Amino acid sequence: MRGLAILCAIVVGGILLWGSTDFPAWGRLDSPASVNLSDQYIEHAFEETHVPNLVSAILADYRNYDTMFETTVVFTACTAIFLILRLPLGPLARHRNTTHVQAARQRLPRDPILEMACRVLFPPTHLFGLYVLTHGHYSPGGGFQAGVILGASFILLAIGFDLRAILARFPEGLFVPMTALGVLLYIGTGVLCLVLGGNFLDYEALRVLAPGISKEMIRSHGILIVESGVTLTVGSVIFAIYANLVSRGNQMEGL
Amino acid sequence: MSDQLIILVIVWPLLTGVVTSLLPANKRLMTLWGSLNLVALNGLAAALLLRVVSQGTLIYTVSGWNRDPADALSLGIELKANIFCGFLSCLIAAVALVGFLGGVCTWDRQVGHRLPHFLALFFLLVAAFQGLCLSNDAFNLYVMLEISSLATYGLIAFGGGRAYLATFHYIVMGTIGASFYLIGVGYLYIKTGTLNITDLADSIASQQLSKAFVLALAFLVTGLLLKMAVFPLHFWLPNAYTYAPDATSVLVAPLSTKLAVFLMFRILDDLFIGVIPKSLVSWSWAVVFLASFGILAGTSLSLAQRDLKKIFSCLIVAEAGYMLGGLWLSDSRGTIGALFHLVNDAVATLALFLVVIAVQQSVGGRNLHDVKGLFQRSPLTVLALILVSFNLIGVPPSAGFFSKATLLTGAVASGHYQFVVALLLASLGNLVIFFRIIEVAYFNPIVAEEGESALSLDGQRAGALAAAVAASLYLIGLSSYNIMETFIKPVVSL
Amino acid sequence: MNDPSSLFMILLVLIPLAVLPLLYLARGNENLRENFSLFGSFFNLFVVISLYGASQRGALPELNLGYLLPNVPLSFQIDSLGFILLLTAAFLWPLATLYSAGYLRGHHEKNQTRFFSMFCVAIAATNGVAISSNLLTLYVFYEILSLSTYPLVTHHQDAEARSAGRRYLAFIMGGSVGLVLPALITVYVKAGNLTFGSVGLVLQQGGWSAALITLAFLYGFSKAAVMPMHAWLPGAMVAPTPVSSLLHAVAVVKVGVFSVIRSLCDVLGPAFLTEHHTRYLVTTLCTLTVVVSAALMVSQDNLKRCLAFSTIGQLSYILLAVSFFNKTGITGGCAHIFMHAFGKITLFFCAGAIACHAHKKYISQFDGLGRSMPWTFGAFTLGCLAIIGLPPTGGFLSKWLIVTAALKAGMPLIAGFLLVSSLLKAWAFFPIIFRAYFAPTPKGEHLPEGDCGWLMRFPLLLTATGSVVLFFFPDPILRLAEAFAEQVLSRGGL
Amino acid sequence: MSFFESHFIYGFFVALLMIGLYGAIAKVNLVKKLIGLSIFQTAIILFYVSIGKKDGADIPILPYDHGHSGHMLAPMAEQYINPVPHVLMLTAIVVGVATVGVALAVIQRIYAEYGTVEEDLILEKIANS
Repeated sequence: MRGLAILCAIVVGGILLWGSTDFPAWGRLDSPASVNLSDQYIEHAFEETHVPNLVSAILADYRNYDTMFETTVVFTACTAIFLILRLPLGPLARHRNTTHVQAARQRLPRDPILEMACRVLFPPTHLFGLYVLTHGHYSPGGGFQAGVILGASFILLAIGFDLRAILARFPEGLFVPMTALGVLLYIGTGVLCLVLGGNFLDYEALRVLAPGISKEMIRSHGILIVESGVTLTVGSVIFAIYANLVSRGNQMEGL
Repeated sequence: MSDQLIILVIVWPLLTGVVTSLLPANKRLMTLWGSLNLVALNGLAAALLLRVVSQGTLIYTVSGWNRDPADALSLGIELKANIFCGFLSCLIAAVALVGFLGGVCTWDRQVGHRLPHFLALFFLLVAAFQGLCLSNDAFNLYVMLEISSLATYGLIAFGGGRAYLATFHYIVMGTIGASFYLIGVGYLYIKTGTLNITDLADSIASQQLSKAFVLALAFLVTGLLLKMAVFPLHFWLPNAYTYAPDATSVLVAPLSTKLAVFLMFRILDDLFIGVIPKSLVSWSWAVVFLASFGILAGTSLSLAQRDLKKIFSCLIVAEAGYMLGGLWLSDSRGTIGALFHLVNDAVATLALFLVVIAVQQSVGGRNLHDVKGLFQRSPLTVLALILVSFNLIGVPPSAGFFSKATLLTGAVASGHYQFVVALLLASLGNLVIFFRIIEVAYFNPIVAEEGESALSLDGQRAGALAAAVAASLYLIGLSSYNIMETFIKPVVSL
Repeated sequence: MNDPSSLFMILLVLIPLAVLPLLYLARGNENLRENFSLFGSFFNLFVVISLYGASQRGALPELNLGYLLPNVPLSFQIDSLGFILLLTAAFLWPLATLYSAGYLRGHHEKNQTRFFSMFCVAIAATNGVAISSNLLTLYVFYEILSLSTYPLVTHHQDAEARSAGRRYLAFIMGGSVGLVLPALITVYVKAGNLTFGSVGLVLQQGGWSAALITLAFLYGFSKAAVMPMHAWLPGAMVAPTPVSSLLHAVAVVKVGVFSVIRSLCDVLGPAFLTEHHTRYLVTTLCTLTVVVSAALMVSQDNLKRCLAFSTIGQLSYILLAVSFFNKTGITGGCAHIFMHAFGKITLFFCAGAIACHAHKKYISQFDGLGRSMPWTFGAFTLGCLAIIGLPPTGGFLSKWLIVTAALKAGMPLIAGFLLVSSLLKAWAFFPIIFRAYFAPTPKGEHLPEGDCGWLMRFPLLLTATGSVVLFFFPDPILRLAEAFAEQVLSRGGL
Repeated sequence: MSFFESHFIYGFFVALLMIGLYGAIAKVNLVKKLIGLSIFQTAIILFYVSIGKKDGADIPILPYDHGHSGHMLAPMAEQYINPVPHVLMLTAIVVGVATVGVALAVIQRIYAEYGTVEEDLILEKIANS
């Protein structure tokens, strides 16, 4: 197996290197990738969408169809993990796990300093997440990044306290629907555009609802709407994956 | 409005999948909900096909970004439905509906409380298949490939037991395959600066076929070979499909590898249009050789199995070889044959896995010796098995005969005699494989045991469904000429 | 569009199939079921005869039911050779039905409905083969025939039937898929169509490939049982005797010979076979089969096996005669299809009657049996004369033509071999007759009282009479055979 | 600029890719396999991002002055690097994360099933059972 692996790696690597000699020089301004489409994006994206962060503009407008499926990928992974790991909760299991957690508590005493630190960090993290989302138009950021930060804030709490404590406040019945709702928000926006007479995810069609807004600005707002959907999904999915992985699917005991 | 059909075909199952995950795990509700949505999807796909037939190829720009006026490159992501895409889309919808209905009877046994998540993934998978079929963007195809893979991982793994390890192997191979595809796209992008398949094809045609393009082709093809499970890269497939829950395999097995074949067709015929036959003849020999070898290997693997589901899974490996070989024969008849075989094989595999469900439901096992006496217990199931086996052996007038005949015609015309030999040997191998099963079912009447419970209604229903699907193979076979002339020939540009 | 009168032809396939649901509905009532069968067979006879009348007034139009492959439609037309096969099947089907009813009831066989249904399918396929107007259509029906006779061969569903069934499938399907299909595809690719009489296959380099194609047809249609593809035939003797009569007289072997004649005369054509000298290959192999099978016959003790070897020889007579490609030869060969059918079915009916009534399968047990079953053995004697080729039976005429043709073709050696084989046959048959009539009944042996039941006696007497009648009134058949000979030879080449 | 200077950057991605591929195939520990797979995917991301590079160009975020009218000069293509690969790689990263997540869940189940994550031991157990 090892020999085969080395052979594979060398063959693939060798072929790739051989092919890369055909590439344009690194960083050349006139390489095909830099002139063909990207200049159009760079020069016109802002005037067409009013979003200075070109990555956001392309991600959530020009190639928003990809991004919709990207969100779906996250959702799919979450559903797959649920399907694989999540165990049914009978009343008996609940009881047994409660006692188990109590036993674990006795062994591992709570740490007030750690808990307080997490408690204090939690709101600013949230705030930062929201900032990254809303400011994604102007600076590095956007829905995915914001979602990851939000999800991380919950994971922080789950680590500082334990999984049960956080699940008591942020129960499964809340964050699992949220994973779907985020995707629904995204797809719903697309379908709304469709219903209003445009193509799928063509934000310009939304102007029917808000006639006062220029067609560039409505694209900018559309991007914000779908990015919020992304945030919702990614944030809750990150936490859902964490909660299932650390508890082997029973969502009882944490790490 | 009819222009929007193409996106609806993708978004409808997507939306259904997302909403399904929120619904309660009520079997009756889910059956109703799922079948209604799939019927709607079938309607949409049929409407799309009609639209494409009447008005020609449909190009759709998502988010309304039309082509850039300056250099006429596509700014946004395009969807494209030519006549074969429309046909394939209908096929996907139909297979999904039948597979769904066939799988319902296994829910109590294998799905249980996980029903909403299972169905959510089921629909997401259907959406991803539709997306794969209709997208005209090289990178978007990667995303679709990955969604379909991820959904498949989940759907297979929850079978439990040995399914976990099989899934892990699938994940490793699937990810490497998709990554190879991604490398290929990257190599194309660095040389052309665009991702739209039409633009890429123009750009490739206008440039010299340099090393990077050849490599891009090589990596795209290798990636898809992994996804198609062609012989030396096949080992993840039989276990994964065998240990998957029945309700999963009935959707995944018919379509998954076939869509990889379709992608390969698009790469050869849309992307590198006209380039392959001229410059890569020596390659095509190598690939056809690989395919021939794969056919024989798949068939002999299948011969060595005793578990019905595994026998059929190994056959998928062999069938992948048929289509791969057909695509690379550098003869238009080979390509037409491969695409027709794709249709035929999807239906045949669906029937085979429905038979597995029927067998499992009516005798409670799926080993070769469990089939004993099936002829008396569930004649419809055996009828389905017989009909499908004729198809796979290539007995006229089944669809399998005509796809094989067309493939053979292409192979003889282009002088790939090793492919001819492999095809014929595989047909004979299929004869042995299937008559071994049928013999057991036919020659070993069960001794009427005391207290033998009545036949399960579920098994009978699945058997009837399988027989209906198998019978449709003969309809396809009899109209094969029309299907090839109307739906396949116009899109093959070789 | 098709001529409406040509739609009449399709009745030949539809009538036997239309009987199927009736049989199923009447499965509880034996008499009603057999009446349906009989009714179907008489209707079929009526249609064949009326078509024959129509053809005497002018050639029948072609019926085209849509394309199977480019340039290859599913099409039907009856020529004189087709009529010979059609008449054979149409005359013998009612008799075989009557006889089967008697035999199956006498033996208390199970699954009689399945038996009669499959019999109908086999007849439908035989008619289909007879009226096909291109090789692919013929192949379609040929395969249907192969598969529909499998349940007949394995009717007893025991271990012996199982191994016989395996062998049957291996040879028949192996030949058709492994040899005929590639040959068919090769001809199709090289010549562009498969219509009988207009193929015009031209090979650039002859020699080996011409020989391979000829052999592929000769051996691929393995129902013609040219050695060494004959091995399925003696094995298939485990089937009930009516099946053996179907296999050896009416349908299966005749279809095999018919298909070989079609492919040699109407697809490859005399010009091709002569130019590449491959017709000598056919002559040689068939002569070998004739002599070897006659020699093997002598040593058999099981009557049905003995008859099986005789069939193998007779089939090769037909092919041998055709391979001379002179008018006498083709006429004799084609007429022999009909003549032999009557003789051989008589012998099988007798063998079945003996087995059913006296429970004796081995020749060595026949001592004195002729005295207690005079009718049966009278018919048996006539059948033997027909098979050996002695007057006053139809077999004499066709064999006379064949020997004459050998002399005309300048192959006296072959004529000598033919006479030797006839002597060997006489050596095999006459002792049976002598033993039955003149040998003293062994002590303690209980011979049955009286002859077999009328349901069996009537058909076998009728076929024996038919054999004699053919000696005196062979004209219709000889005319048909002659017409075919002229049609083939007029196509040029010789 | 020599050929080596202008192309050596691609060597990095190839090297990383080879390491990842080797790990994904050769390692028997499933978690290590997964790590190899991740490295493999990361290498591709690196490759894509390197496509976007333009000499002397800035990140593709236009300067935007909130205080004023929001009006600004039309950007020049050579000022900013190609944003497309970045967009693509955002997607690829997410896909990678999702795959790793599912794979970890599967590994966890494998561990629960067989008590080990070493592939050879698992295969042994399967063979014995």
